[in-house]
Amino acid sequence: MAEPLLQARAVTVRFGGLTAVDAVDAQFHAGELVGIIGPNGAGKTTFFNAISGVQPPTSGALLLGGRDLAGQGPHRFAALGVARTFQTPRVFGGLRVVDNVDFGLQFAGRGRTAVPALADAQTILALIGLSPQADLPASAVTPAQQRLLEIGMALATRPRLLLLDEVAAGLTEAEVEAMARLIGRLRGELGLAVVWIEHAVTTLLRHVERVLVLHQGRKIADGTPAEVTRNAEVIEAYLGDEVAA
Amino acid sequence: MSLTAWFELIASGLITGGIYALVGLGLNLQYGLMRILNIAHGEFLMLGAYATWMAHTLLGWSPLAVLPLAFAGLMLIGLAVHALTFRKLAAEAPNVDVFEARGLMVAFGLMFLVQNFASWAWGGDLRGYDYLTTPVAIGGAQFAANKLVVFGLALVFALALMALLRFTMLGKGVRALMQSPTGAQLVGIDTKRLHPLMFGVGLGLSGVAGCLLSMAYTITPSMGEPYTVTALIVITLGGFGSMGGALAGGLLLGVIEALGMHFTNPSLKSLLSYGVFIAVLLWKPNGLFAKR
Amino acid sequence: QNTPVRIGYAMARTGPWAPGAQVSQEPNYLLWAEQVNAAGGLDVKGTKRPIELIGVDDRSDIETCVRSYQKLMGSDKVDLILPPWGSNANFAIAPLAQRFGYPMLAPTALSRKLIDMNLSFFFSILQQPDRMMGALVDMLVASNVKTVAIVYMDDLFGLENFAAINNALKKTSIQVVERKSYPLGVKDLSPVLRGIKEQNPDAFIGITYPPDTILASKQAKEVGFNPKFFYASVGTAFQLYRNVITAPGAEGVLGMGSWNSKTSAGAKAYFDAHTKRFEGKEPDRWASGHCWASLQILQAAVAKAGLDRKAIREFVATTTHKTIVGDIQFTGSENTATQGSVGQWQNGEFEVVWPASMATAKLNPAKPAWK
Amino acid sequence: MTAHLKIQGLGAGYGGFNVIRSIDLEVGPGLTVILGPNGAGKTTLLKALAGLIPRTGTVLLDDALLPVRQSGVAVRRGMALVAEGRQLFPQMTVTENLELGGWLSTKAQRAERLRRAFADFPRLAERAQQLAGTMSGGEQQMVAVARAMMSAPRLLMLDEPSLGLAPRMVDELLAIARRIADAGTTVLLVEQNVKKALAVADRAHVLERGALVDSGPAAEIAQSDIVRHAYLGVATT
Amino acid sequence: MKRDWILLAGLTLAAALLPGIASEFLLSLAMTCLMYVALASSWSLFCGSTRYLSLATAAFFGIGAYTSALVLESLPWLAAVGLGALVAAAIALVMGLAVLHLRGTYFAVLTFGMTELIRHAVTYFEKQVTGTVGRVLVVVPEESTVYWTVLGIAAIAVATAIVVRRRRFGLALVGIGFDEQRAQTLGVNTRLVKTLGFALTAAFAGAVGAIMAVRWTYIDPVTVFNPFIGFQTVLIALIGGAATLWGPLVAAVVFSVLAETLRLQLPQAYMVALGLLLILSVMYLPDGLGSLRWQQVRGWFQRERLNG
Ligand SMILES: Nc1ncnc2c1ncn2[C@@H]1O[C@H](COP(=O)(O)OP(=O)(O)OP(=O)(O)O)[C@@H](O)[C@H]1O
Ligand SMILES: Nc1ncnc2c1ncn2[C@@H]1O[C@H](COP(=O)(O)OP(=O)(O)OP(=O)(O)O)[C@@H](O)[C@H]1O
Ligand SMILES: CC(C)C[C@H](N)C(=O)O
Ligand SMILES: [Mg+2]
Ligand SMILES: [Mg+2]
Repeated sequence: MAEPLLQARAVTVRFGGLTAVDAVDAQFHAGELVGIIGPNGAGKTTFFNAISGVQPPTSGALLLGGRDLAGQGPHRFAALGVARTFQTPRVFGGLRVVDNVDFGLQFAGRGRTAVPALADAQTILALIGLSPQADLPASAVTPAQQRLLEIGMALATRPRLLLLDEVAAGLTEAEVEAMARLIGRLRGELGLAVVWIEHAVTTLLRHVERVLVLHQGRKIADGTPAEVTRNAEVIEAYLGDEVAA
Repeated sequence: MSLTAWFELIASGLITGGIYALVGLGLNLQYGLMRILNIAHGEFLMLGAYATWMAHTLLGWSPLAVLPLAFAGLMLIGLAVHALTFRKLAAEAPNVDVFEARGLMVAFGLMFLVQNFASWAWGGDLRGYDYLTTPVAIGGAQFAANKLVVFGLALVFALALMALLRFTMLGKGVRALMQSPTGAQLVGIDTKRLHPLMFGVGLGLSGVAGCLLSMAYTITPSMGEPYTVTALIVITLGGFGSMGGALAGGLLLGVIEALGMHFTNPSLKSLLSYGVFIAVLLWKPNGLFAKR
Repeated sequence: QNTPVRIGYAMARTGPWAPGAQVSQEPNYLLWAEQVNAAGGLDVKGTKRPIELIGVDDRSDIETCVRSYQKLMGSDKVDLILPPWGSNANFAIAPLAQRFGYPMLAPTALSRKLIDMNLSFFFSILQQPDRMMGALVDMLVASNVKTVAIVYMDDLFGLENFAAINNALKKTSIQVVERKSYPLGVKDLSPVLRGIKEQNPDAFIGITYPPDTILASKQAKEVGFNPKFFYASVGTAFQLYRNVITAPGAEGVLGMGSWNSKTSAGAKAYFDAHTKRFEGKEPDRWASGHCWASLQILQAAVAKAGLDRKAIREFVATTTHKTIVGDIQFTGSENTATQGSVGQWQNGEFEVVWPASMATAKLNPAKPAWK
Repeated sequence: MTAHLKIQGLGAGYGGFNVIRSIDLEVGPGLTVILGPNGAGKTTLLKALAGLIPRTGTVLLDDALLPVRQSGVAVRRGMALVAEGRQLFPQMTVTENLELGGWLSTKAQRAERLRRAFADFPRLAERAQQLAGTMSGGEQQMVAVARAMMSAPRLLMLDEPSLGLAPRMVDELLAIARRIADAGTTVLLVEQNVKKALAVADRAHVLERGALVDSGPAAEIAQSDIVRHAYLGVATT
Repeated sequence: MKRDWILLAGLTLAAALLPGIASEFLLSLAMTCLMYVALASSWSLFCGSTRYLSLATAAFFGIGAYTSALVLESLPWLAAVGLGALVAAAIALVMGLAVLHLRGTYFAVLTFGMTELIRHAVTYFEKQVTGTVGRVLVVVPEESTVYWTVLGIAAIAVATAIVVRRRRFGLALVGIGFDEQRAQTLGVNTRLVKTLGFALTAAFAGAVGAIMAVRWTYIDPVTVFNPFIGFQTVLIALIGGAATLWGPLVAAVVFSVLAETLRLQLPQAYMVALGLLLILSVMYLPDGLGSLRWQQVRGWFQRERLNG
């Protein structure tokens, strides 16, 4: 198997006495679409924070292109092709939607050759379907649209690994489905590796090739959706009767 | 050094520290809780001081009798100032940072206003009076009676304020209001009353501080700035919005300064206090006594 | 004939310099102009012309002060200027006045460095540190003082006086038991005073400004420190001192002072006029008198030389002036005629007690306990 | 205890532009759910009712008029809203957030309800002293819901309370909402989790482009064409 | 962009013509304006976009002043000014590394504290080592030289602001102001950008301090580290609109001229007037003079016409 894009080794994040991420090992390969699920407070977001440099891990290693980046700032991760969205949108409210996307292009995105689909801010907005809102201030669009914009900003850094944190929250089931298709396209057309956290399990499991399940900070499963849905511990901790059907 | 000397030194540090804490009380409400960086804090304190000086020298009143009047008077001024300025700012600022910046400008304006008023009303001269300066002996050491009174009342006010904030929801309400105005509305906080009230009490407390300080120090229209700075240092040391912290921070600063002045050189005093201040901010930005 | 003589100045009416400026300086300017005008105007080489004072607030800010004088001398082209308050401002204005050729008789600038700049249009009326400290040391020696403790503040005034007193003490057998400096704006001197009290010196010498003079006095009382000689430099000569410390409390306290209403008939007239004009506000017993003297000198100069500023300068520089504080004569920029002196509170009046030639009362060589 | 809400000709929006227009709606005891696509105006409706934004038309709570833009009055009259975006106090602890939810209540009531909230959401009890802003997304949602319940409202409005909650938590939350409704509080729920919401609701309304397009008992609406196609969409196939 | 350059060139030219026609006093007033143009524009350049409220301007000003006082006798004028800028920037670099991780309130208070610390440290050092606190500046350049230099620095400050705004550097500063961590995740090395920005601001304050010191003949820590220099800079920048390019410049001129006019015309009440104007401007022009648009002015005007 080829060298993974990013490899997390025994990544641990502690807040005082609380271990939010507990010795998690994971690797993500180019072109993969991986889902992460787990109960509230399982450590999913914190794990994203760790592997994007936002929250330096208490211990463990983060190998990116052969180097251990643990403890380095987010801009280093961005420079090396890791892009992310935030669960609670953190767009630049005072800038126009299009300028938000442009921001990413100007920094991490600048150093990398552009695939045509990520050529400029307008193209990216077209890709995520926000062109009509391009000139509005980002604070004036709905939360759902801000989540889309988060994706646009992440794409603007022209990443190799895209981390999506509950981008489909608050969407109707039909809309979640559309989002899943968009994500599929990003992966397919742009060749990105995508890691996707979402509580809409039914849809998620239908689209990803592999799922990690976190529970109380630990990784309790890592496998194909079929494997995971049969895993008793996962059913017990998270799924309940959700995908029994 | 003898035991008495130690006692004397520490006690005098505590007394000065108590005064520092007293100076910080009002600003702690305004800035610590409400993010109004009232750079005119010292100026309002000066108003309290002048009021007391006038009442004492012209009418012969005891400064202690002026105390409640200083509080009430300044509080009324505070309510009026709030109604005229901060109410509009609070309603229109898109976020707290912007509110803070605009509030700072208004406070600058107030500073100009009050200073000018004072020099117009009382002239630029230094003023002062003699009240309760007789030394009182405690455990072999001597302290001026007025300083002890100031110290005692500083403790009383700090503790009363602590109790008020701890046993009522007022303090939490104001903090909540600053962190999320919408959230505050949602839980039914009467934002239109709580905000001015707290600001008014803050000014009232500067009036109290001014009243008490006029017993121990000379006053002029330009006396305000150093007190504003002291207040800022004290509340930062203790943690913004924490009354107990400010009290402890003030006392600590007083003692450090007293010891520092005794054992090194008084010239190093400012270097020392700013050094401590900066070290604390860098090491524990939430204040020395923050739980988190 | 009747065109007014325009005299401009900038003065601290607001800010930290105001307390000094509004006691020692600006009231005198106002009083003087009023008196002269009431007497028919300023005698300009025989013709009487009214004085028009153009005074602005310098906000205790040097840049504003500089700008104000540039306006007065450069744009408004006033006939004469009066100096601003304090050494710092005079440092900035003196070279400017030199360039524009305006004589400047500064009553509240006190620095050897300023004298050493050798500006021919600049005259400093107050006694310089070496004289004031020399007089103090002479007095201490004469009173058989063996030990002193010195406290001084960290600014030019403090350092120059500190240097001067050390110089003067070197020639004596007096022992210095403590030398401590403190920063401006201090709010607590009790740790220092307690330390000094332990050493029990015969004399305490504070090179202090008014707020600290009062602070040191109050705190000396507080800690029970009552040396035979308690000297605090600036502010002791103010009426304020008596108001705050009370007359019995002030008894015996020493400070910088060089005149009072007993000094001369002129001094008495001035004192009374001032007190009357400002509703009970007395001039201070040091710089105020010198300020008035500077105005007397200016007045005499204009009477003699008219508004020719070069001629005024010549007159000021070369004449021995009779003033309410005695004769004044300049060597370069320095007033070398007025001796250094020491004042002391006695029965509610700040008396000159040293040197004998200037004394208005006898020195009380043992300060009574604080009251 | 139960509240009755009567809305007539309600309009509301932002900056002069009306997002919702002349809505007539009655919300009675029990659990009522409002469905609708993104941007339909559901949030706008709830904000207007809670007095957070200006509105036109009349709103009667138990036959008494609710004033415009006076959220304080609404809360005092027994209304509580779990708002979009949660509106927590991020720098305050979970406990403090909850206590503030009971701003208008007595100390004893607050203590009692705090206990209940901690029982309903054990995770919050575990994290009582954590700053609300550092809680995970789902945990914050729990704080928001629990805070609204601290005022023991007679009318509880929930704007997408299941946002960011794990499936099991969604079930629990809806069960809690059902329980509250059964205990007598009128519950008005906006949900995107259509299937689950309809399963617990008594009545349902569908809001599209600012207007109500369908209303009826939840079970009926669940069978209606609009809902089956537009909201349950692919999921039903 | 082009308009900005033309405007700057025009203004500089106008200011350059002033010495020929203006009186001594006007020139002196112009100098004050230019001093605050430089201080406020450079302050806004960093603090306006990043929303780091720095109160350290007085520190850099003072450092510049002391530097020029120290070297003026041995170095040519411009070199002394440059050195003042350099030393201030160097100190800002160190200071920035220590404090720039703190935001908002803490940063403001901390920079103020550092200013005071530096002031007292300089005082103590001077007293212990050189035995004096103040310094007399004997070798001073011509008044006109001083004017040209402040003008130059002010123009460079505005030019820098124009350039930076158009560059990624400026965008990064803006991003930091909105959400620092978000900007990081989009690839901005915020620590570097902040430190450089802070040092850049400091360099201008240092240069201005170095220039102004010679007007005062005697400098001591109390005067050159006067916190009001910092306060006034912040005030002017905020009045003008710290996020705008021309706001601080306009405010520096308006404020200085207004304050001076009021001081001379209304000696008893100028601070009241100034205070009131300040409060009113915050309340009715909260985003600063720079946010004032022509339409708005026309709007007022038209409304007035309709009424009248
Ligand atoms: N700064 C912090 N301080 C203390 N605890 C924290 C902090 N940040 C996160 N936590 C805790 O760590 C745990 C993991 O949080 P995280 O946000 O990673 O959960 P999550 O899996 O993303 O949950 P959700 O699905 O609700 O978003 C939570 O219990 C949270 O409260
Ligand atoms: N603050 C605002 N300013 C301007 N327009 C707004 C604002 N908030 C919402 N809107 C607009 O109002 C419309 C309705 O928004 P609303 O939030 O009520 O929809 P919703 O039904 O709650 O959608 P969602 O399911 O996404 O939460 C949207 O088109 C939105 O763009
Ligand atoms: C009158 C003096 C005490 C003035 C003082 N020398 C000053 O520097 O400002
Ligand atoms: Mg999460
Ligand atoms: Mg909504």
